[in-house]
Amino acid sequence: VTMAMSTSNKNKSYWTSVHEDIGAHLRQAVVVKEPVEVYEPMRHFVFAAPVNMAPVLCVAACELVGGHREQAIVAAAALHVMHAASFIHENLPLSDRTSLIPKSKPTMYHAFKPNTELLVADAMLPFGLELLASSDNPAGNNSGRILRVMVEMTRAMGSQGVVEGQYNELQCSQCDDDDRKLNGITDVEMTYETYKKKEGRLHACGAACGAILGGGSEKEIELLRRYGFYVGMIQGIVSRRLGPTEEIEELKKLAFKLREVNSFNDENAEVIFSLVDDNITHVLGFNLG
Amino acid sequence: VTMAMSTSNKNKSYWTSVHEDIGAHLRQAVVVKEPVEVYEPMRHFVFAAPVNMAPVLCVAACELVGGHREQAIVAAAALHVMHAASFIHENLPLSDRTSLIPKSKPTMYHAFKPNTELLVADAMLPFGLELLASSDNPAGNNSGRILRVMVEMTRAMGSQGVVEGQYNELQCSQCDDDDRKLNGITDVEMTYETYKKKEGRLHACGAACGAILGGGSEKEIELLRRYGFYVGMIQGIVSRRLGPTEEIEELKKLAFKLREVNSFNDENAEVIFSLVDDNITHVLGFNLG
Amino acid sequence: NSQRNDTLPKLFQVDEYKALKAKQINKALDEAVPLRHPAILHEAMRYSLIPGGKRFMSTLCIASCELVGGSESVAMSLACAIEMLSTMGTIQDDLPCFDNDDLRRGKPSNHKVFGEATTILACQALHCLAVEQIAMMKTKNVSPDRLLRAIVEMSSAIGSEGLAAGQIMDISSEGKDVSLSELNFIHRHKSEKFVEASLVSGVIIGGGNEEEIERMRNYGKCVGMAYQLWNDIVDVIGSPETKETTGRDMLRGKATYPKLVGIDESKNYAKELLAKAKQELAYFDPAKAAPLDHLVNFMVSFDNVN
Amino acid sequence: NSQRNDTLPKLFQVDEYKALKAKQINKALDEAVPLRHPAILHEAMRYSLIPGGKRFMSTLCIASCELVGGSESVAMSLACAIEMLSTMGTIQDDLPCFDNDDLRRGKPSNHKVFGEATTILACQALHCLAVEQIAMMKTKNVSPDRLLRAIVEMSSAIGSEGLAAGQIMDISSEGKDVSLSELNFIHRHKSEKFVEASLVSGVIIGGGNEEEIERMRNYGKCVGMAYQLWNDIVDVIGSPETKETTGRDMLRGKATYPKLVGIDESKNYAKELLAKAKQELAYFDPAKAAPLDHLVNFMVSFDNVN
Ligand SMILES: [Mg+2]
Ligand SMILES: [Mg+2]
Ligand SMILES: [Mg+2]
Repeated sequence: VTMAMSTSNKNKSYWTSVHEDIGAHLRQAVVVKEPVEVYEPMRHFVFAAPVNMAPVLCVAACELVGGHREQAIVAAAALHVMHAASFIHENLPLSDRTSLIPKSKPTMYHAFKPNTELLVADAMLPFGLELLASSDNPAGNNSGRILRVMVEMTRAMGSQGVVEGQYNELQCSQCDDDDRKLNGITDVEMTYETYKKKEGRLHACGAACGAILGGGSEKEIELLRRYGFYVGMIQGIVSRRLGPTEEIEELKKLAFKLREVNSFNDENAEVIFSLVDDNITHVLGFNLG
Repeated sequence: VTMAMSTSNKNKSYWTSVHEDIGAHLRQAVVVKEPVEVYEPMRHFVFAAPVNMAPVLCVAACELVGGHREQAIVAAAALHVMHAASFIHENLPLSDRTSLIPKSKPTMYHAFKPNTELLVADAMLPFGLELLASSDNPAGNNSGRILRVMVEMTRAMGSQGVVEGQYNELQCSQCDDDDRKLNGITDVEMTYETYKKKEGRLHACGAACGAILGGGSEKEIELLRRYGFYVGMIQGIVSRRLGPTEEIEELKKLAFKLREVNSFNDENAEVIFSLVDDNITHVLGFNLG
Repeated sequence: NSQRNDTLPKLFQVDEYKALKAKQINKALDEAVPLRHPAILHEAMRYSLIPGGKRFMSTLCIASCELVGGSESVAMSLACAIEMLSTMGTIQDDLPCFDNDDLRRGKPSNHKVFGEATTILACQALHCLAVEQIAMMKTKNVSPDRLLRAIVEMSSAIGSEGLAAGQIMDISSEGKDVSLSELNFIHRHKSEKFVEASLVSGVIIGGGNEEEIERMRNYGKCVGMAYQLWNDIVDVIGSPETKETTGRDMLRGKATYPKLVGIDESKNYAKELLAKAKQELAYFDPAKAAPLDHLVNFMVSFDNVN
Repeated sequence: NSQRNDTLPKLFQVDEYKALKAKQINKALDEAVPLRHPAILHEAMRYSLIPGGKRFMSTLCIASCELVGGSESVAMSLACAIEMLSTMGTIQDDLPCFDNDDLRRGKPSNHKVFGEATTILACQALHCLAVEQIAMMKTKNVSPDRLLRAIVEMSSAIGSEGLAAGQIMDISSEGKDVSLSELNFIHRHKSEKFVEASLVSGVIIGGGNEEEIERMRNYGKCVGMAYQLWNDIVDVIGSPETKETTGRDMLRGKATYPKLVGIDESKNYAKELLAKAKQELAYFDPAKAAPLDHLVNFMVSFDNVN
């Protein structure tokens, strides 16, 4: 039975098309050239790193504030590349412990020795920044926005963002229950702090960067940053299978509340807020279901 | 505080060492040679495919029945390579639908176009078989066992195993609730059949192959096959976040029961049965937690 | 060696031989892929396999097995495996991400009937079944190490050292100028290796010794490459029977031998290869070699073409 | 050009200049990395950064910025970024998966104090902070596109077109015979590019025009490669001050210029590079170029070495 395309299907195909456009950009931006020893590992990890929603949020936020997709697609690709560096770090087998964050999953076999993998991670952040800078137009009159996005990204990835989250996670995994009691901190509290800093900061950054590049107002940028933060928090909870379901529902309510206070075009807003709708994310598989 | 290594830590480091030995074998067996166009995508997917427990089960089963690790490590690597083919298939963007199994997660960006990815998958099964055959000793007097393992693997991957599971999953995702009611089949039943065929068959195969290669008796082979089946079933349920927790507990009980009826050396048995112990799998991250 | 043709039994009826073998192979395939559960998946497997093409590769395999004294029953499982593998290739070739053909041999292509996802699963299932066919051969006359060797031979021909490698190179050279050495790589991997492996694995399970295996490998290399050249040439000047050029390769802008070195040069190279093939075959008993010799004979006289 | 040295103000006190700049850089770094929460992570960042090495690269950067009329305050953020990036490199170099050094400058290496995981996180944090330093420069005199260009310059020098690429090649050539062209690749990427980028980015944010940027790039290429040769040579024959050979490279079986072409040839190549560097520098006002000229002067007379 052929049916008219439902809203839900329209939203699905929107997110799918954004995801695919970012993938296509990565495919042409990250190529294996000579010397193969350098560029093959790099390409491997860019495409082996699991996806998160920060890049698609970046594109959607850009389009929501009236920007064009091509204004945000490179930034989205850069976000993924930088995230790939964290992915390598988290799975690195270290000599004084099995992996950076022992409780994370050894999801893959290691394609290279630890020294190569660490160097590839080192190359990712500068590569992401170079990629981002390459989206500046020849006249250079977009430099201000791109520079602002660079600050957003390096802050999100740094010691007050993802790195802090990873550091928390590390502490969490190292101290035993007695230590926690001693410090009066619970496992859940510790974890909450972790995904606030890690997934929360990263997704907030993604949405904010998109809004900046699309030419959004400061109010729009901050509203979308907050929305991205909630999306990231939900992803953090769901991907760890920790934290009560009520918390997820609470975050979804907060996210939807943002829609009510916003001044966006209604149809476009419908699309971006569908990311916290179960039916969409289940199909997209972004682990928000 | 330095403490004597607990049993739990001993088990952890056993599984970690098996995992790392398989990875090391894959690293030297799957290399990027000329033409790079062919071997780079292949290496990418071997190492981008998520791990499952069938390969480590293969090695552990071999050692449990008195075999040496090197007798099973190549078969374990081959199992991972073949599983990588299924991974590619499941994530292939098809023109008449977004991915082979729409409900699966678009976990990564596509590194290549669909035609290349499909061809890489095509190359994986023969490559796994060639790898496996290469473990035959020069005298060729192990050919019988290797041939038997090949039959085990191709059956597990074929139309009565993983492919059937994937086909079920596909049907599951395509029919709506009305169809299900019409056929009198519930979503849970359908899913149960799926992971029985997919994860169940694959892990059963892994354990059985290890036992065969290690020179286990027919009784040992069948017992370990059953154990692998339970492990795979648990992984199937957990990874889909479907099915009630009681079912997992039931499967764990069944798995532990096998330990009681077996005639293995107790210390070695302790190790392999630790795979259904929460503490171990949580740390190993094999999603059985 | 040019006299060798005359020493062959003139009375060998190649058309009858081909028809007989094809019939037997079809029967064996029908039994090899029963309509198990899930039925639609197995229907998808059978749909393109039975009835399939001319069974050329599998007939070559039976002929090479019998050449060294192996029985047809021994060769039949292997022949079925070869048909499964080659069917798998044609099914995939029709997919939208490849040639996007809606029809194959006049009927809707596999994915048009079953959908792409099921088609791809059916291909993997055929692939697995093919290997199982060889490994589970119901005979006590073939040792496990020979079965293993035959599996490796076929695996190598279709995998990362064979068909798949050739196709990936083919794809990645699309829209580029292909050099002769690149075309050789593609032809060798996409076409020659499968012919070679079909012939060699026949000799392996037929009980051939190392020298026989080596001779058959050389023979296979020549015949395999000549077969691809024949197809390249026919694409331009038409087949002897239909006299119609297909021109498919040209339409798709594919690199072919005639395109790179011209028709005459291509014909000469093919003739050279077939002459060399005859030399290798001369090592075997002429009476037993007759089927093989006749089977590839259609390629001999390129001048008859058009 | 050999006379050029004489036209330089003789009275320039290079040691005082270096000491002064180092002091200012240290002060700026102390402010740039406050002990924020989480404290141990920030301690790990500060531990190797303050006090660090001789601040050679960052002093070069300030000198090149001032050369084209930029102020020291403009250059200071960039200088801090350069120190963060170069510290990050030395921290990682001590890790067990690289040189496995327990000590650096007489004190326990970073991972010995904080553990490998925290060390690696501290490196990423330094990396991010370095970029933020440049982008957030507290000055209205530098346009966003110049800041962006400086970031790209430094990123290229440490990433897949620079340091990281050189190190990966270095690792993958371990235990192999390294050709001169491979060694050139490694030296150029591991050492030369960072010197070049430090100098060029200084000119960029100092407001230099395209010609000045290009001259400084050529100058940087020569000085950078000469600096690596100097280190290679000192490893064999000892430094002028200590007269002690370190021999670390030899011990580790590393490919070096002296190993591949001999000491004399290495010295000659270095001299050639430094002569070429002087030519490029001659384009600028001699008085303003004095600091740079004196800063690299320690390498000029290789004959003083031992
Ligand atoms: Mg076709
Ligand atoms: Mg070093
Ligand atoms: Mg060192």
